[in-house]
Amino acid sequence: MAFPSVRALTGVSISFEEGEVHAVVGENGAGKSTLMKILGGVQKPTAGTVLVDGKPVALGGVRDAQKHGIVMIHQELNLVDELTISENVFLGHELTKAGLLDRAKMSELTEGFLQQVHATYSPQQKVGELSIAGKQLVEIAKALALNASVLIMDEPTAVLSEPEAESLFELIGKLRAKGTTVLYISHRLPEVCAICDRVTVLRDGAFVATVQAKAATPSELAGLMVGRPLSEFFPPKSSSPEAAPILELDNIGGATLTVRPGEILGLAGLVGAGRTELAEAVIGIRPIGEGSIKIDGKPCRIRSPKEAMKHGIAYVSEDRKHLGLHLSLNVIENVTMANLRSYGEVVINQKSERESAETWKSDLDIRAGSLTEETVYLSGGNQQKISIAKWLEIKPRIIILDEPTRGVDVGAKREMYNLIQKLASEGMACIVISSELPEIIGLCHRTVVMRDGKIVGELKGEELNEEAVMHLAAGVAAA
Amino acid sequence: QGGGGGGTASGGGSSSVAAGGKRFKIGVSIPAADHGWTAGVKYWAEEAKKANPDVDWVIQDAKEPGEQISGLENLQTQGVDALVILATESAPLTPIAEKLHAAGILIVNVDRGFTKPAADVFIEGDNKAFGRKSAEFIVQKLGGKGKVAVLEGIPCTVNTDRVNAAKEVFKANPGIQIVAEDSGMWNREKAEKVMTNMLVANPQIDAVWASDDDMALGVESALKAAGRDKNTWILGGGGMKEVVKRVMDGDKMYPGNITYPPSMIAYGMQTAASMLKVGKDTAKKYTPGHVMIDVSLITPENAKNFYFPDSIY
Amino acid sequence: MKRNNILTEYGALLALVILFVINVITRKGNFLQIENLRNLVSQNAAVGIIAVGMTLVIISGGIDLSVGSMTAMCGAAGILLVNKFASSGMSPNMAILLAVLGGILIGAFSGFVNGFIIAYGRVAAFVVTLGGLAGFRSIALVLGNGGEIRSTVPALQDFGFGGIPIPFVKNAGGGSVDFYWSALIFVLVAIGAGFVLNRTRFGRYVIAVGANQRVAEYSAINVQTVKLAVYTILGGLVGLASVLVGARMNSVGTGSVGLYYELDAIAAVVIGGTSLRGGKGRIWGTVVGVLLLTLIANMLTAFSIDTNWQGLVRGIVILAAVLIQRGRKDND
Amino acid sequence: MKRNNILTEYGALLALVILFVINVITRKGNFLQIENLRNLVSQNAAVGIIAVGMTLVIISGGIDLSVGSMTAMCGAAGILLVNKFASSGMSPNMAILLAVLGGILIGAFSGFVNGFIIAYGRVAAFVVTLGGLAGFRSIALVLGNGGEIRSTVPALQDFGFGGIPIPFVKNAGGGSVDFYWSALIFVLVAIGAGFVLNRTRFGRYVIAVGANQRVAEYSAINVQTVKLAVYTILGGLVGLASVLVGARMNSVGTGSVGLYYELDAIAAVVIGGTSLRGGKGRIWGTVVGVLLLTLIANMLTAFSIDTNWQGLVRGIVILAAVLIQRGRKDND
Ligand SMILES: Nc1ncnc2c1ncn2[C@@H]1O[C@H](COP(=O)(O)OP(=O)(O)OP(=O)(O)O)[C@@H](O)[C@H]1O
Ligand SMILES: Nc1ncnc2c1ncn2[C@@H]1O[C@H](COP(=O)(O)OP(=O)(O)OP(=O)(O)O)[C@@H](O)[C@H]1O
Ligand SMILES: [Mg+2]
Ligand SMILES: [Mg+2]
Repeated sequence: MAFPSVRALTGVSISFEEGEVHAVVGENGAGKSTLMKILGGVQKPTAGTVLVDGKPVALGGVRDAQKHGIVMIHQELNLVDELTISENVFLGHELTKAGLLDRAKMSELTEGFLQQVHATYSPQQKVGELSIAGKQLVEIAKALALNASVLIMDEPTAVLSEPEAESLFELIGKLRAKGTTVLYISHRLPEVCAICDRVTVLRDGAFVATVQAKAATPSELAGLMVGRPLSEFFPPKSSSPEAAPILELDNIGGATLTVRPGEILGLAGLVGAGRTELAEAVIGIRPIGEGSIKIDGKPCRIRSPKEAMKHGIAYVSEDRKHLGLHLSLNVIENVTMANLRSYGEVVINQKSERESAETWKSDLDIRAGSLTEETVYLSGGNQQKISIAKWLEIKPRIIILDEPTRGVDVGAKREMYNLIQKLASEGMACIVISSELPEIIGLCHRTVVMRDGKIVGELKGEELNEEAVMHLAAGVAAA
Repeated sequence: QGGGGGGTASGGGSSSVAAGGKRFKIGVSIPAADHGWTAGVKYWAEEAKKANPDVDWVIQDAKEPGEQISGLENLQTQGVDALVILATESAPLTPIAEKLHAAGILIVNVDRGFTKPAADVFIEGDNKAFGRKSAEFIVQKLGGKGKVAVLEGIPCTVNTDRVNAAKEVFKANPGIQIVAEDSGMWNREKAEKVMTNMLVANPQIDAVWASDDDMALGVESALKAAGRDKNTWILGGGGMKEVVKRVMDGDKMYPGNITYPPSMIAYGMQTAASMLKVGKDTAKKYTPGHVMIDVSLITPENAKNFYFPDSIY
Repeated sequence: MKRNNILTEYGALLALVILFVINVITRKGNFLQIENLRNLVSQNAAVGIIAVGMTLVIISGGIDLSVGSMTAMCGAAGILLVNKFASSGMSPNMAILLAVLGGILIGAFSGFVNGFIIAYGRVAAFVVTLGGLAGFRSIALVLGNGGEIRSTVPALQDFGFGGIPIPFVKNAGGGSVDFYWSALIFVLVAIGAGFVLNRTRFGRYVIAVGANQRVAEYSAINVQTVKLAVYTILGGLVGLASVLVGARMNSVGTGSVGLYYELDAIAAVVIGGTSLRGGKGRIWGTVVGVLLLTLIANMLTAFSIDTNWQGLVRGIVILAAVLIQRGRKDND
Repeated sequence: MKRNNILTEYGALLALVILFVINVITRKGNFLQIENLRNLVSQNAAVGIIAVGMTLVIISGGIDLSVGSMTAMCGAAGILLVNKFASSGMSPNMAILLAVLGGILIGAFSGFVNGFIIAYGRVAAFVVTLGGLAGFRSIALVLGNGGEIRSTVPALQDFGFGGIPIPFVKNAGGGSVDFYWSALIFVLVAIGAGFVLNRTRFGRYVIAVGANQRVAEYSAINVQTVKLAVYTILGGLVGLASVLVGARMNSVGTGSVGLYYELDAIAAVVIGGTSLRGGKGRIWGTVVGVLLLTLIANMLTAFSIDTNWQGLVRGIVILAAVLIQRGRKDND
């Protein structure tokens, strides 16, 4: 499989057995999605064949793949915001009665699929109104409706928080019992080891190994992925800084918190807890309502990202494809987008622009064919690095990282953690919004937990453990 | 195809004599056919072309003045000996005409006159007379008293000339009341809609002054549809064959019409061709510089003189 | 926000109602005449039929600038067909029926060509149909030698001005008032299209393709076919409309018929609340948009607004109608 | 794949070169005349200047259908200004200069109004400028009372047909051949816009807003200001172009000048390879597009193509130019 500038896959041969849960792992850009897209009929291989039940099949399109029972849940969401959940679930295979859409029947069935994924939405709700996680659940419901014999899930848990992920695993278990083959892609190696039967590792588009999941440990898999052993995952925490708070939020939609220079503050919570909304209020994209914001102890008004930037606040969005990056622009243009003024008030100094991009490329180990490549062609992890570079460019004093490691491979994750540590040690205040508890625990000095837009608790030091966070987030009395 | 010969012997291009075998090239520039009358112009231009196969004709049209100017420039670089121009608008085409005239090209201006003497021959249709005569006819037919609806055309000089002249006449007759006025864009469909709305708003309309026969036919449709074709009559203009036929047949709805023959373009082309053939300078000695084509009132009595069943218009 | 939502949803309707009431109040004498109301529905029936098809195209994420020229072309062909059939000894009604079908077929084929280049040639709809705007007009001019093509079948015009009598209503002269065929067809087309859009699988696909083409592809929807279909349907409706126009005029001026229909139709669609970005829209809104435009023209004549000023009034009304119903986050 | 990329990138240029060569070969006698070549650049200078501004608007994700009407309005105002200034005893050149500035200001203000409603009123550009198409024409007609507005300053016309002599070149009569001011201004405007688009911060923002408005917002770019700016710039360029048109005609026909400029300008932009979806585009492509359209018109005259057929030829050429340069994944 080749794209204009890269060879995405070379000579990969894997076989999947009936009723197994088979994980495919690898670094960002290893070619996992590309391989799966070939199976899903979305991309055509330049060479090679796909065999189903031992017979070669031509997968010319999604419809062909579905004919052979192959259904794919894509890495990026594929739903029509304007349509309702039920309409999305049955998109492309609507039920009809006398040539007309049988809405009642589809609604009823949708209700059932939603229950299977433990979602409580009404089938009549517009998908556009759901959070990313909610959409992901709808995606899974949509795949269930197709009654697949081979179900491909490309990073389904990337946008789910723990409880939802758990219910997904339960569902996968049920599917396996029914004889469905599940191909599972994830960067969360512990869950891969826990729920899968076998694991195939890809590196640079080539096959590395297939191992029994139960016999492997996450760090072994990580080693196979990057081609060398990986040391300790989280860098050691520095001691909590004592400096005066740099940012104080008072009653922003019910949330009150402070963060100090050099501090890494975790913002935990279940999906839809309102963390993103809070962050967007801080940078002036949403109204802050009654509340107030103080910086360096002085009250200030922030009504736009521009004003936020003036106060040294940067926000790296969780939704890098739609809010983080200009996918049709190249690496350089994206990296300097927020900080363009410092490359020239009127005329841009393209040379120094390129030099900065070079620096970020090597500092963050961004893997791109060239700096003038459109970012749409980069893998998710590399896109994430670019959107972080874009905000580090403005040399912020406070950076809010919303799900910074979503869809990012282990190697890059480690680099990301190191980076955040380094930024903090240089005196930057870092707010890390994350749904991955290990990350919150391993990285943050202090963590506040949100539920329904409000801060429901604060944990630090010894009291900061997964159980405590979960209890607060889910609203069950703390142990 | 030009025969062999000539070559170096004949002098500069523009003052050429009808030397043996020299074919003249004449450009014809007209407005795009966006209503019946302009389509008639195109038709008559083609007729004149057919009638003069010994000349290389290049006929081009334009939707707006800028395009027409460009077209004229292109004709110049192709080395035309003469240009017959029916301007989309008078004043905007004047500068380029002056320039081409200065470059030695014979210019025949048809219908819409340049604002400066840039043409060798100007063949004019008298739009003010069109407006005046048609309005006078209405006044006279109504006995100086009645309700009139006015349908204007596409906003441009021609329209303004006609409408203003007509309104002056109406104004001079206090018994005449203009009860409705709107533009039918010299378009049958648009005129039908506008008239339909006028009829609803005005329970009594005695006569409709429509500045073009396309619109007259649209008005008729509207009258018929509203069942008001008995009490209202129409005066269109342009001498479209259908309408002339109706006048000829004594149709009550069309008591008269005003000529404004699109064939004037053919006359202009003929003039240009024959002037080149005898030699421009010679011909200019006896060709009138200004020809006014009579705008005549068509009545049932004289209608057969204006009826050309084979014409497209 | 509640208020905002109602305006977003029903802004155009509200604008129509307000203008209507203004007319009722200020034009006591003549506005509420049954003929006038009938005219409001019928005068733009042709543009309305086209606008309904345009709504589908726009919802699918496309646009068609060629409909005006296509109207002239199909209308010209339609009249030529009527003449031909009638002169071959067919009954006038039969000839008209066949010409209507012929017009629809020619239109559908033209739309198919547009759609084919857009869907399979992967060229922006705007450009393809800009080419069509020039091309179809040119074909019409060639057919009519630049002039008018006239029907030789008087029954055609009777059809154009015929209709079904509106019950219990008499006009000033005591005769019955007909609800024109064209208006009736417009209403039926709108109902049919609304039905297709909201109740059928195809309608759902049109929305999906317009909302997000990749999602549609990944959902095993044949995006190309859907696109091809909407342009073909629009073409067919243009063909239908063109024959209705030809019937009413008993002729087709090949240089003049259909001028600016594309802008009128698109304006009606947009006024009706369908977003030019595709992915959502409503047929009833388009109908409201058409009625609004017709009502404005009706008023301009009734109040004898100077022709020079009319464009300004029209522009402002279009803008106002869209402004009141814009969503808070809406933008192109 | 390589081949495809070259066509995508340089398809329009290739089309231009091919047509050029065809002309050179078949029209030995007159095509390569210096006047003819000069005309190719100058004839659509006004549309070209507008198309350059339109390129920025389209890259920013917008569109402007009002430019034709705006040309008439600004042109009318410009002529009125020249007359006024000259009659107040100012030197003709000064009067012209001030009128040019006045035209630009009026245009910029009109563009500002468009942009303001689009950016802050959050209404689709297509609709706003559709309103402008009707509205500005109407204002022009009111200014000119439906007819022409004539300049009383002969120097205006001299300016319209004046220019700088092309060095070393003599025409048939031995005189110098002028490279018209309008053409020169077109070239300068294109170079300037190319510089702004590719080298300046503002240009980058225009691209960013067109590529993804929300990402631009999150990147602390003032999206509204950028939109406002591109429409204002386009308006100013329309004003400039309108005075050049008026100078060449020494008058402005308020009902006819500028008709279809919007379609010509948009066609040029699209032929030049700028996508109507926004987010990317190129000024040089637009210049090529304008030259291509001019060359086609030039050829249609030269080969004496029947006027009825010309639209078809034009439509096909537009389509072909776009077809050869479409990307593999490109679609509207
Ligand atoms: N449409 C495309 N055009 C060009 N290159 C592409 C395209 N899609 C993917 N690639 C490249 O192919 C390679 C494999 O990409 P792929 O999306 O399969 O990676 P992945 O393993 O799924 O990574 P991630 O974990 O980040 O999702 C990458 O180098 C990527 O940049
Ligand atoms: N565009 C939207 N329209 C309506 N509701 C929304 C929208 N975006 C978010 N919400 C709702 O607002 C609430 C808070 O969402 P937010 O995205 O801030 O949560 P979060 O804690 O960041 O969770 P996530 O992990 O999903 O990002 C949720 O109930 C969500 O469903
Ligand atoms: Mg992937
Ligand atoms: Mg979030």
